[in-house]
Amino acid sequence: MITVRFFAGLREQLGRDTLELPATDTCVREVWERATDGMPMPTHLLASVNLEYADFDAPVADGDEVAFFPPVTGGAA
Amino acid sequence: MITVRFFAGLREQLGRDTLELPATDTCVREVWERATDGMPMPTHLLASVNLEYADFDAPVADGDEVAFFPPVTGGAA
Amino acid sequence: MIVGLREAAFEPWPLLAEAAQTMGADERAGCGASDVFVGTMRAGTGSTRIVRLQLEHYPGMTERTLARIAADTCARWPIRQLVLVHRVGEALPGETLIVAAVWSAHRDAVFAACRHLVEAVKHQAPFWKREFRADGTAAWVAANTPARM
Amino acid sequence: MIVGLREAAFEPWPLLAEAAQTMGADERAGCGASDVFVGTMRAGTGSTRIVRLQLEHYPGMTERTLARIAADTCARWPIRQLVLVHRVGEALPGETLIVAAVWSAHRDAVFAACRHLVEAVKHQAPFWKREFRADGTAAWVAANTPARM
Repeated sequence: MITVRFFAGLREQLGRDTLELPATDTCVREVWERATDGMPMPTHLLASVNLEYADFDAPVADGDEVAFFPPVTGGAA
Repeated sequence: MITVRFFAGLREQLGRDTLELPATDTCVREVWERATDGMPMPTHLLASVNLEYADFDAPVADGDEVAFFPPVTGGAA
Repeated sequence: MIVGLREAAFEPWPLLAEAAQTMGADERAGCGASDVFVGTMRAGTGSTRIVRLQLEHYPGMTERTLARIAADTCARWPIRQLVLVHRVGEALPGETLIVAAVWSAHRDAVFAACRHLVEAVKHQAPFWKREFRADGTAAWVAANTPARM
Repeated sequence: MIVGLREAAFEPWPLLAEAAQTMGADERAGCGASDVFVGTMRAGTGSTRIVRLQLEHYPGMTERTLARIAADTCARWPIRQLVLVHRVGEALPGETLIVAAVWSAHRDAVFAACRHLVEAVKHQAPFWKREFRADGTAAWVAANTPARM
């Protein structure tokens, strides 16, 4: 299985924070397409694989956790 | 009277921290010459008149306090 | 080194005192300088005054990112002590959101390293702020700077 | 605003907590950022290890210079609270020599203003350091940077 997570505004927009996909050797972009039924990627979308930032071409395999989220806004004013 | 003060290494070198000179309209450079019996000015010597940094050409009058000191070394590493 | 998250309101100054004390006398005597940044929640004014902030994060990735930022900073400057603590959860105006602090021999290093900590957290760590305003509306804060550096 | 001299050893963190608290809730809620610099006495190592520091100053001119540096900083950046405290007299390794801190709305202002405070004190305020070393010798610290900016 591949675990997919969404955060912040994207989580709200999609109405879900996590889902599981059947495992296939794939890439981050394909995970997005399968997890969102082909929704266009938002501008400035960020992604991670196993808690590290990843490009959309990065490989994804069985057991991986892929997350999608908007630009981060922590820290100070 | 004009009050003359010396600080830090300069105070130690001259063996005195303060002296009084008879009042005349003069300038910082002349105060140095009179207060030190014509000793050459050290490189990087600084001066103040009435607690404000002053050039050596700055005027000095009766009642003024003139100070001479080496470069300052406060603050942090 | 004090690196991590706080789920409740906290005061920065006792934390910094603790970091300074736990260094030990020899380490402290080698430090001529420390620089500390404290970021707090601003309320703003008028109808868009912010009454509450929600700080969402990605558990696991957040801690890993903070630890890596701390390690990178110690690799780049000769740091003797470091604090990097970020608030998560619900925060109120005036409360501390981030404390970033470093101790080193000289002032150039601490100013540069502390600034680096603050910028790296802002651009790399997976936190998202949602503002709840006095007029009842709420909005996710938009990033005004590139999301990666 | 807390600006002045300290003739005995002091801890920076309670002083900073006091400065933050005396701002009042409204002022605090307008501040998103503070930057704090703490300079401490370094001991060095070996036979030139420094066991004691004498901090001479020019009473009257020192206070006036610190007050002007603080006022200049508040005129140049939108500062809501400021601390500028310098030690005088005999100091031991690890003791605090200077605390410079500012509170403002944004991080750029506090980093720039705090750095300005530290550099201005170092180059303008009439303090002189004399180091007493482990080998029994003593020397006035030489300025390694221009004495006026």
